[in-house]
Amino acid sequence: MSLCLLLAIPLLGGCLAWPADRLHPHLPRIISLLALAATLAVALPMLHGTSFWLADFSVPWIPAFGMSFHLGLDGMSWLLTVLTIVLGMFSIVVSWRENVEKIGFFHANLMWSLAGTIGVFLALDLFLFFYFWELMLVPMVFIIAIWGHEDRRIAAIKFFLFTQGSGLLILIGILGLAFLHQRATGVLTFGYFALLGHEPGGAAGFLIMLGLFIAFVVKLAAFPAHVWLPVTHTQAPTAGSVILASILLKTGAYGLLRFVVPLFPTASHTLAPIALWLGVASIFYGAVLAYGQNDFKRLIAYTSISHMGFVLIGVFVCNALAWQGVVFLLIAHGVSTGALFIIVGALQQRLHTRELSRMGGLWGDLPKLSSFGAFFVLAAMGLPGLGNFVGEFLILRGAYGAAPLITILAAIGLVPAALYSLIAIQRAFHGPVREARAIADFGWRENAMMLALAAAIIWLGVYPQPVLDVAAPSISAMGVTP
Amino acid sequence: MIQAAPLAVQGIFVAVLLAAVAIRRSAPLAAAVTGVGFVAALCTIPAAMHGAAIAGEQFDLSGATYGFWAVILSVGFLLSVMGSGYWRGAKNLPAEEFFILLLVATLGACVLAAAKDVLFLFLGLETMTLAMIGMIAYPRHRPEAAEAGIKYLILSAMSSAFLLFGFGLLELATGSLGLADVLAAPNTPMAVAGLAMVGVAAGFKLSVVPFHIWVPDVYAGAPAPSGAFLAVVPKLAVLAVILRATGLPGAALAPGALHVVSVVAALSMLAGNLLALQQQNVKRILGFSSIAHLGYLLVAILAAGEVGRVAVVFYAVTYALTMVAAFGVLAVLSNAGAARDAETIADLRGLFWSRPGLAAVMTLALLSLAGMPPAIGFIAKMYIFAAGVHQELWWLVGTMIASSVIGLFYYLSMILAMAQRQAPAPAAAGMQAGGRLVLGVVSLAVLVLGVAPEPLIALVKAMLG
Amino acid sequence: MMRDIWLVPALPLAGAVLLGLLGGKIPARLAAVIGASSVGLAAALAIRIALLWFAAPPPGDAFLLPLWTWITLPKFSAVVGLLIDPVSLVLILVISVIGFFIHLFSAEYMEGENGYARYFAYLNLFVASMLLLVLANDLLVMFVGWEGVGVCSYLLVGFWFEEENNGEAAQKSFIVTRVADIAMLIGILILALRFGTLDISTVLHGAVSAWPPGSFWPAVVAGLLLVGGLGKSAQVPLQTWLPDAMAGPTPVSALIHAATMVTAGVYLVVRLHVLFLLAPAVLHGIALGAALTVLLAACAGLVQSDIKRVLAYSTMGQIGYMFLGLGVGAWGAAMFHLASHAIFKALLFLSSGAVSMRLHHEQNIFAMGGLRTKLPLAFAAFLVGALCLAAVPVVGCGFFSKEFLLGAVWAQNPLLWGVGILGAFLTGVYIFRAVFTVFFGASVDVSGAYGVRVILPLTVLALAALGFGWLQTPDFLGGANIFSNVLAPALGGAATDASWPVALIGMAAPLAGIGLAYALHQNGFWRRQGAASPGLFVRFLQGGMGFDALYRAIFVKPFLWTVRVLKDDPVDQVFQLLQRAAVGLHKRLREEQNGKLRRYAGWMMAGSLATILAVVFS
Amino acid sequence: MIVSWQAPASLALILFLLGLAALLARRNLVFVLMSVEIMLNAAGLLFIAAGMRWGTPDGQIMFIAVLNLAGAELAVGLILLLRLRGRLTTLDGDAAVLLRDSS
Repeated sequence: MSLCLLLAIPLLGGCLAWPADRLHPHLPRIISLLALAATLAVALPMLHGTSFWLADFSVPWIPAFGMSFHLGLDGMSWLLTVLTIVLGMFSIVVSWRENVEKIGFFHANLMWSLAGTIGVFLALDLFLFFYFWELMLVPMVFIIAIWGHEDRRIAAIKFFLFTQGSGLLILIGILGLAFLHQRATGVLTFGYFALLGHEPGGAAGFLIMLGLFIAFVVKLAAFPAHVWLPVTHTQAPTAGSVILASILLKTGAYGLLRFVVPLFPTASHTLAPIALWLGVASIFYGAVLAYGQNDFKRLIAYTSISHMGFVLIGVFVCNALAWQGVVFLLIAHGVSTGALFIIVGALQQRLHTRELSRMGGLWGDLPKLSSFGAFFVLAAMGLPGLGNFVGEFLILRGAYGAAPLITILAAIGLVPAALYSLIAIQRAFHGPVREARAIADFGWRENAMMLALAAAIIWLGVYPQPVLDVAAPSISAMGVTP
Repeated sequence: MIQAAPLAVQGIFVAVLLAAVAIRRSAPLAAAVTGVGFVAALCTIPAAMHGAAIAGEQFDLSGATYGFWAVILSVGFLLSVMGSGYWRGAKNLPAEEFFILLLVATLGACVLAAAKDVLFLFLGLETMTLAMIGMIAYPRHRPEAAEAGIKYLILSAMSSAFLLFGFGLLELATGSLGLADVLAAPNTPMAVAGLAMVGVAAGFKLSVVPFHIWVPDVYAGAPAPSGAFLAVVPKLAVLAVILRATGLPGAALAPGALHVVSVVAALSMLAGNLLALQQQNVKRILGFSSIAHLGYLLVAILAAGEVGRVAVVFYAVTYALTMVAAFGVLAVLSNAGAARDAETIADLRGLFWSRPGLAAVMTLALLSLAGMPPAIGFIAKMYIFAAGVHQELWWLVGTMIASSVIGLFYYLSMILAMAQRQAPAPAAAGMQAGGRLVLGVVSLAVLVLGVAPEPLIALVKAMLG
Repeated sequence: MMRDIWLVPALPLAGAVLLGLLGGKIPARLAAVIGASSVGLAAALAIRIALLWFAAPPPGDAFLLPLWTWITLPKFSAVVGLLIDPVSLVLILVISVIGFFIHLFSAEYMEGENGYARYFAYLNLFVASMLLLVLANDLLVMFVGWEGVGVCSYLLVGFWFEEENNGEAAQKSFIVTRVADIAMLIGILILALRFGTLDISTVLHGAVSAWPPGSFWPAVVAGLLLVGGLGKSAQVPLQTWLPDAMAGPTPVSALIHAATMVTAGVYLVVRLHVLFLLAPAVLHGIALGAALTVLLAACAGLVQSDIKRVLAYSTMGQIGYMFLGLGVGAWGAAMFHLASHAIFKALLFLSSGAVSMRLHHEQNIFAMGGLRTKLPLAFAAFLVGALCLAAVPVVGCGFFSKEFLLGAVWAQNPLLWGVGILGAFLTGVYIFRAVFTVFFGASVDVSGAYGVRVILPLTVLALAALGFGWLQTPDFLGGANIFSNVLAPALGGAATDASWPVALIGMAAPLAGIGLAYALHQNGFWRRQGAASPGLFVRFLQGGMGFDALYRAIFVKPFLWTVRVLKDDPVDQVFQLLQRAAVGLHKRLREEQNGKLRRYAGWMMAGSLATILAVVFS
Repeated sequence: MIVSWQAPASLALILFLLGLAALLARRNLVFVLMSVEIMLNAAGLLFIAAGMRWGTPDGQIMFIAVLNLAGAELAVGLILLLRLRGRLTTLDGDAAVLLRDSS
């Protein structure tokens, strides 16, 4: 039942926040924050379950198709759910001082998008998963389209078209899978467990898997399906960028981990070489393009593409170590990239520009912002001792046995990572002061957020074992070689 | 004859309305009588269904027919309520006759939906069409309405001629005017040509490619409530006939004809969405969108089988609800007395800030048309995909994906236009309680059925028996 | 007491965190106190631990303090732990003690700078990372420290961030070492895959039992790890970053780019010498590369005009000597040279910093002169350092360590020894070129006086430089073996001494060099060299023998070209083509919607006929 | 005189095609209406021919229905034409293009 609460509280919170701005402009924020806090309070204790599935809830939904409203929580989805909730709270706090029009509706969309994302992480019925998958996008489109920056229209449309268009492939895939399963067993069901272990063979199985793969890779924004991401991340308001980069991208990886590989072990094995090379291409392509960007947000967006290349590699080498690394990198990347978007958002709020060519020498004016900025850039670069490194190392370690050449190339990809990281620091925070400005550094609210995120990323870096322990049962259950 | 009571009730109310208008000209009264008529007809449906099944020659009084009647009558009722608000805006335009036409057109549609015989099929069709021409051209101060009326008149007469000629050929080939006999015609060139001509006429009413060319002009010229009727009711009635025809034993189409229908479906999906791509007139967009949606429906029809048939009805209901909602928003925004309706994207601009409720309804409707959750259109589209995948109509499914993606663009463009942050144009119309009521009911249905579609699915299954 | 070893890296780390968090809120003086005292305490603790160690070495001559489990997974685990053995003990002493004096020096040197607290935060963080690097029991933990020192180096080189050049130098230093680190990471990955852990002793035991000497894998792994070491230690061919890194504040150069971080490569090889012994080919490569580095550094050092660049090349060269020792398996000698070099090179940098402090941060030696009398303390300190660097017999620690080292080289490979002697000669020339130019001749004006925070470090380091060498002396000077005895449990016994003629040549070479430098100073050659515009060859030498240009041509330019080509995301363009195609179709189709009834009727008719015909004829 | 059903059927086909051709050829909306009527009547004739062939009254019933429709359609059409002429002062079908997407 508490699984339903995880969905219901943010949904209702959104509904309450919508009209609340008529009473007081801060009320939607407070309501949303409280709702997320309540969700977190529900989520946190759920970890202490006895069985491998921490919680499970199932009622029939559309019996005509054997679809049920089936939610389940295991370690991996618990981690991602908590990440969603926590970063959701950050995304609310980050726009606390901003003058947001229609603030109630803004928060309603934020909450609904989070609810949809949580649904994606919890759904154990394929169609329900797809339902949440589509559902989480709609409010996000609104967030981009209404509260985004100058090119928000294009960004929203691109985001919508790419993710929706690829979403239809998921629909086709799961329908095909269910019907094939029906043909084989006589039972029409979209249940995850029912379909697990019944991989349709031959071309049909491969094509279905390919459809799902494409959709998830689009969401993951790996090369060459990344084109929606830079403009979307750039144009979204800060809160939207945080959710997009830190959480929504993760649903693609989650889909690959939860569905593609376990449901189609043979077909995904066939596809693996291509997927691995796509991963390598992502790493380099993202890194090279990140280096060339002048828009700070766009730069970070491209770094995401680069990092998701590691994720793709990790997923498709199919072993427990790499998968541990993937889950870990998802979390660490969520934290570090979220922090970076918060920082760039704060910069834009202060400088009214995102262009690196108009920054430079900010360290003098904004020492706190700049040091946090440099910290998180280095974290994103994979500095050992910080969270992202653990994820990347485990992926590389896991991948090395299976695909040495890919692994070596991916490791070499860490060099351009250093290039774009340093050029970002150089162009934004270091270098000569190009424009005279009178701007305020981080206040206590922003400092507190940054410290919390920094603490998280350090904790992930030096003591990752608790997170690994939580994810371990899920991963060993997914049928990959240990 | 309780089984045909809904038809009778409608007929009676046409007479009552005529009498009422003759006695006292009052638009609200006419609207009320019309509304009561629809409700009364709807109320007789359960009773009619429980009457003993009769094997009539002229009418097919099966569960499916009652289901379509229920939908058609509900749409008629909603439009009567919406119309009463809409026409209030036109001060010197008497609106009573609109309701008469509405009632007559609905009656015609019901007859058509139930017809099992060429004569009644024809009578129902033409009753509906003629009344509809009146509805299209109703605002006499708008030359566009007259132009739309004349275009529709001539082109639909032409399609009627094809229909009649086709049936003539079929009769010539079979010697019967019963639908079942006609469709089971021997595979002679004459019969096939006749069938094809009937198909052309059906294609015209369904407005699929290549018979779609009239759609945007007529939709744009018609006043919003008429547009809603035009977009929904004839299609429902024709679908009812098609569903019946394809359900008949021995009515399986030849593979060649199936290929033709497949091509028509694919072209409709693509052309409809492509035509709407950069369109600025919302009514035209909805028209183009209806072309594409009928293309999707053809996929379900082609898929046949149980899943396909349920998909057809489910999608049709979804389509009806959604189109009524979309046209309803335009109706509420419009002033019947003005030179034109609020029908361009510019008219929708900033709606989120000026009339958030209306914008929410429109958004929901557009999401539904786009097949997005939480609207019912999501489930409906899933149903069609399910039918297509089940029958492995891969090329059609692929085309559907591609065209859906194109469609997303303009649906979203409209939503984004509504979301634009700029000083909105002052809303033209004042209070339209009727329209709002309709919108409330419809959007609630769109939302609730989108989240929990099972009741509707069960109902449709029961109807199709 | 040994268990308190965790405090040694933790104290500077705490200082860094404290300074980072409080940053601008505390007065500068307090920041300096926090910065210096945290390292000072760590140094005191290190000394205490060392004394205890010498009093009673723990069983096995190693002490492992496991701290916490970092990662435990079915096929891989890593434990964070600190390992004290003679090697790490020597290094933590060097790092913390020299680090402390450099902090002290910095407190005065950096006075009045913006970001004073930030400076100390970085410096503390560096010391903490460096201590972690040498104390790490696990290669992955070592890698944390390894990258940590790299980042601190980056931050400190770019400390004066408003200068574009500093930023570029900082980036260069980081990128070049990063490239090397990736090779090291791949080596680590291979070890992790092979042994399931990166615990150093496990890995080494595993390697010895799994791999026969001279086989393929140890060579690959050792080679890859070596690349990491070469990068950090600025050895050919990854040396290019070090001269540029002199853009940072001088105490930073003293600490990072002379005494500690750049010797990490040496430490790595020493720590893993068991593995390297399995790969004789790699050891040969080390020796060869080291010889090249020695020569290159010496030649480049001859023509530099920036005093810090002179010192940078000398660092490169001295580390080259250490690698030369490593190449011949003289681990102890390399370690001894490492320690002695740390002392005298820190001294040299600090005294050069002390000089430029009084000359408005002037670093060009030709803008100096005659400072012998104006800045006697700096002169004395620099002179001691230079004597050590040149390895003038008996005077300083440099002599003893180089003697020890070259003796070992001679025993293995006289040819390499010859290169070393040549290098020693050139070293004598170029460092005394600097000494004569800066401190002799016509004098320039200076202002101000040194405070105790400058005087004390210079004095202590100078005394240490003079005295340290006596821990390990050649036979003809007493044959003390204190240092090598300390290291013996970890690295095996002391190397044999060279015979006296060899030693004699070794002693004569630097003296000859100094003599040449003096002669050229006397006839004004150096001054003329400084005034004249450099010729092609000199410029070639000044630029580090064209490595920069080469790398720019084969790495930087292609990369930037790729960036430029891809800037607008070609994949995006492809998708935009699709969009354009859709819009084009849309326009074409809407052409037909021209409102004309006849046209519509024609369309309908055409469609009808087509349909009918298609149905009839299919 | 006994006429075979083929003759009226052929006539119907010819009339139908004539109507179609006229529809395409004429711009004046009155003539357009007339050509539609011709097409409808052609269909009616075909029903009669069918009735002839099978000896049933169905065809004639259909014909009456068609006739009714044709009349009704003509009435509505003419009303609309009048209104259109009042507004646009033309009966040219190609000139009544208030509703269109392209020129």
